[in-house]
Amino acid sequence: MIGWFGVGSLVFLLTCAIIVARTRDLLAATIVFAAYSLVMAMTWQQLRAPDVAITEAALGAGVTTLLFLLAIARTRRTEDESA
Amino acid sequence: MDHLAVLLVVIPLSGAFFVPVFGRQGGRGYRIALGTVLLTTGCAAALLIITARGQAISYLVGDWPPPWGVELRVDAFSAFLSFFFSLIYVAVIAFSARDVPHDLNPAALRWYWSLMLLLLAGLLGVASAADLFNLFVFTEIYSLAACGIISVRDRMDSLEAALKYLLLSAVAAGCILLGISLIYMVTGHLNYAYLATALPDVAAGYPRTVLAAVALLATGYGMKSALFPLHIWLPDAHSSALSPASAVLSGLAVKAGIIALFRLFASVLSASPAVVRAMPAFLGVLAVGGMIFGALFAMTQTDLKRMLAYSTVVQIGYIYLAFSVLNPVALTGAILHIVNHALLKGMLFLSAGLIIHRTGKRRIADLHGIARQMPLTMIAFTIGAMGMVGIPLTNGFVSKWYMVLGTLEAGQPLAAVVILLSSLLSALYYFPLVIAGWFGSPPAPGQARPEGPPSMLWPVLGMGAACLILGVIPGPVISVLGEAARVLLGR
Amino acid sequence: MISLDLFLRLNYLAGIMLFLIGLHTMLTHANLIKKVMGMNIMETGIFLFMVSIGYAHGTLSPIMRRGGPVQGLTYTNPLLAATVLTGIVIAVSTTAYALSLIVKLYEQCGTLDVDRLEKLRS
Amino acid sequence: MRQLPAFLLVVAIAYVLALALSEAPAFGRVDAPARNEVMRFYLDEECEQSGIPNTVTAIIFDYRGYDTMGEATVLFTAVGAAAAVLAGHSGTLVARPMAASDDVILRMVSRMVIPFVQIFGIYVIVYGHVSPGGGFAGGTILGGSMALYLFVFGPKRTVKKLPLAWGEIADGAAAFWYVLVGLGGILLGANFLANAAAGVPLGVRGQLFSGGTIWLIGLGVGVKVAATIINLLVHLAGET
Repeated sequence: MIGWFGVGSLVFLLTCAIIVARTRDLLAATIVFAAYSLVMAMTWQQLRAPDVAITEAALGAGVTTLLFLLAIARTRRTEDESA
Repeated sequence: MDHLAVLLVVIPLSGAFFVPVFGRQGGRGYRIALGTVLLTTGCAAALLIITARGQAISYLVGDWPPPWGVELRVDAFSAFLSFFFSLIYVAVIAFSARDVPHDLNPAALRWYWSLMLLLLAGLLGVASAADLFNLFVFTEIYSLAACGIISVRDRMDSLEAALKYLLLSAVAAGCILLGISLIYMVTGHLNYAYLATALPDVAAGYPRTVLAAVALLATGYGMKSALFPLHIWLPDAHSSALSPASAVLSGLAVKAGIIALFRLFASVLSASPAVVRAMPAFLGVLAVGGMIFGALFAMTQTDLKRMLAYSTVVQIGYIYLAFSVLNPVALTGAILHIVNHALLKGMLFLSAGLIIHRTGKRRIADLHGIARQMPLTMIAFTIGAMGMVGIPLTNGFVSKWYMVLGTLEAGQPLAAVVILLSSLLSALYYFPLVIAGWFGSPPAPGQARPEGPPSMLWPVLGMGAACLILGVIPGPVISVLGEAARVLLGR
Repeated sequence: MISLDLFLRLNYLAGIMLFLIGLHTMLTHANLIKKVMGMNIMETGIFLFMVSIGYAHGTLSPIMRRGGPVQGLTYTNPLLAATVLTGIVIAVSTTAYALSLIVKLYEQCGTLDVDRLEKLRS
Repeated sequence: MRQLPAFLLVVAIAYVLALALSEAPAFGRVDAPARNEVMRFYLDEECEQSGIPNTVTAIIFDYRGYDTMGEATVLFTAVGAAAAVLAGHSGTLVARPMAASDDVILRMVSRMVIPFVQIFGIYVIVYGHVSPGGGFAGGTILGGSMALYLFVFGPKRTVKKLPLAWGEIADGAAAFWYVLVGLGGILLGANFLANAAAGVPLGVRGQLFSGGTIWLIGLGVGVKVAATIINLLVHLAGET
């Protein structure tokens, strides 16, 4: 079995995904997405795929977050465009 | 000689890598691109000569035999398509030399050459793939490059179209990857030949998983090739790109999804009877939708390039419909139509590009009497329109003839009727344009403009000549293709 | 029909659900950056699914110790790890390109909303 | 407007996938169909013959090296397309390049940290065939160190230290390096990207210089990924 840790991280992943989909603040969504990617990397480590985990930690959690941060810095932070 | 199979992909890739390193000055990027494309064409021609007699090259990259390594497979089908694709590329690259530079800044121009070559490499890679994951990787190369050559043109509508295309093709890529992983999950293979042997047993044990995987693959590649309800990205993308880019996208890039599905179906999925029953029928119904609705949308367009883009949706429908009856004659017509449509649509977009380049007009209503200013361009456009409708002596007639014959032979007269009906509809939106162009009165008769420069005219006229040659003497091509179709259907 | 067996495949289920959440975000949200986030969730969902296919209970990661494999132990499927690695790189490339398109679009139109872009164009 | 068709599509895909999964092999079975002779060959072959302890790296850079070449090309394509988009200044709104940070602590700490991160990145690249990691992860770490520099000292100084043209040249050259290694296989009388089959010495298992072309390719990929990442970030930061 994958154990309680595994089940817990799956639940965490799903929660994070829903939060990313729901929150209107793009910066907050980016940070939650970074946490999501890190937990995803841990899950893959638990599933005995260390190469994938290290790459996800570097690319998914690192570079993707940086890209989102830069894009938000150059555009706008919130989804609402009432202005 | 077998190394040609991998060089076919590696040459355009190397050219693309060279451009940012060596092509940083002025016209160098163009020269690198043209040289690369000519080399690729030579390579493809040699492969076509080798494989034309029905013998296929199986190349083991890294000397690892399948199922462990990646196998490339070049048979008459892929060699034929590769040859014509690179030939069309020569014309488009030559056309770009004068058309593109004044629309782009130097950095974007450099990447334009590079992305064009990457697109070609991706297409040729898809045509020669014999491994599911390798197919996926090359699909991504060509999709990203296709978005890239739309967005090099720094206008709002191009950027938006490129983004829409990119996001939808990411959805398609997700479906494809999920389909591949489902297939791998139950078979443990990625190589086509091994999948084909493993699939009959697996399909008995896991019928729903196999069907779901096939549905996902068909959705993904259907989206990439603009099959009817999934075509929503195409009109924006193809009408807002630079004209040579539109020619390549509409003529070649949408065909990659079809090629991938043909190959997959022929070499893998036909091993499972349930799939053979379900998938072609499904594709055929969608194809009919595309042929009817695409034509109706094309009729209502006011923009020349947008109309040509909707016409592509219709022609994709023909190819899928002819494929769906699973008859060698119809399949011969379908493969020939891939090439014919590439030539015709490429030529139409390039001549539209010439008209836009010289006059700046792109509304259909503004094109009255354009033939008095640019008769040679208009001759090319007329050949293209006639080919699209399927008038005899053009190549479009030959492929439609074979498609109709094949559908009748397969006992599906309804499909034949749809093909004829859609041709009639094509006539309704192409001919008014041609008639107005030749016989309409120009709005301002005083300002006569000369034809475009020869370096832009000869590629267009060359493609027109190729269309006529293929239309008048189709014999040699048909004999090669008949072989290819029989190999594809395994008969 | 769909049976309760689904719950014995919790990892697969999670991967598929992430795929669907991402897909839904991508298709329904009007904000472009949010769409790209949805794309990333969708892709990581697929990767989770693929890594889970490669896993088997009681196996080791496919890195041999010095002196070769330990007798009697098995390893997870290295082929899926390799394909997922490729997939991750492709996903990041797509994200980077999509975000640069979005930044450029924002510079030209001042909005991230697809509906507003649609209005601006027509 | 957009909601209903999207929802229907998602439900349809969910139904298809649920049907597929309800009969698919259960999770974590040691005798799952995918665990066949193909997988076993990779593992057995690794321990018998080739000198690469990390099987995943061996698959990426050797058995399926052609796919990885395609993957490097996808990265190259993305950078090219992004660079082409962001190269011109045609926007009506004023581009807002990222500002540098003036925090002293941040500057000092990153000055100290960056060399170590770079050394770690190089370590992950060159030891990719022995331990987890490899060209992609290591290149990302290497690129990440430069990204830290970019974020702290701003794009202007970054471009002064590492001109964009260099990044582009490194990108193209490293991608071509992959092709060159592949062509080396043909020159040695074997097929494209051949490693042991072309007679490349594999070296002693588990040591730094082992695994034949895997080491060479990994190095190229590391440089390529690092160049790609810094190019992308600089372009996106708005200093072009």
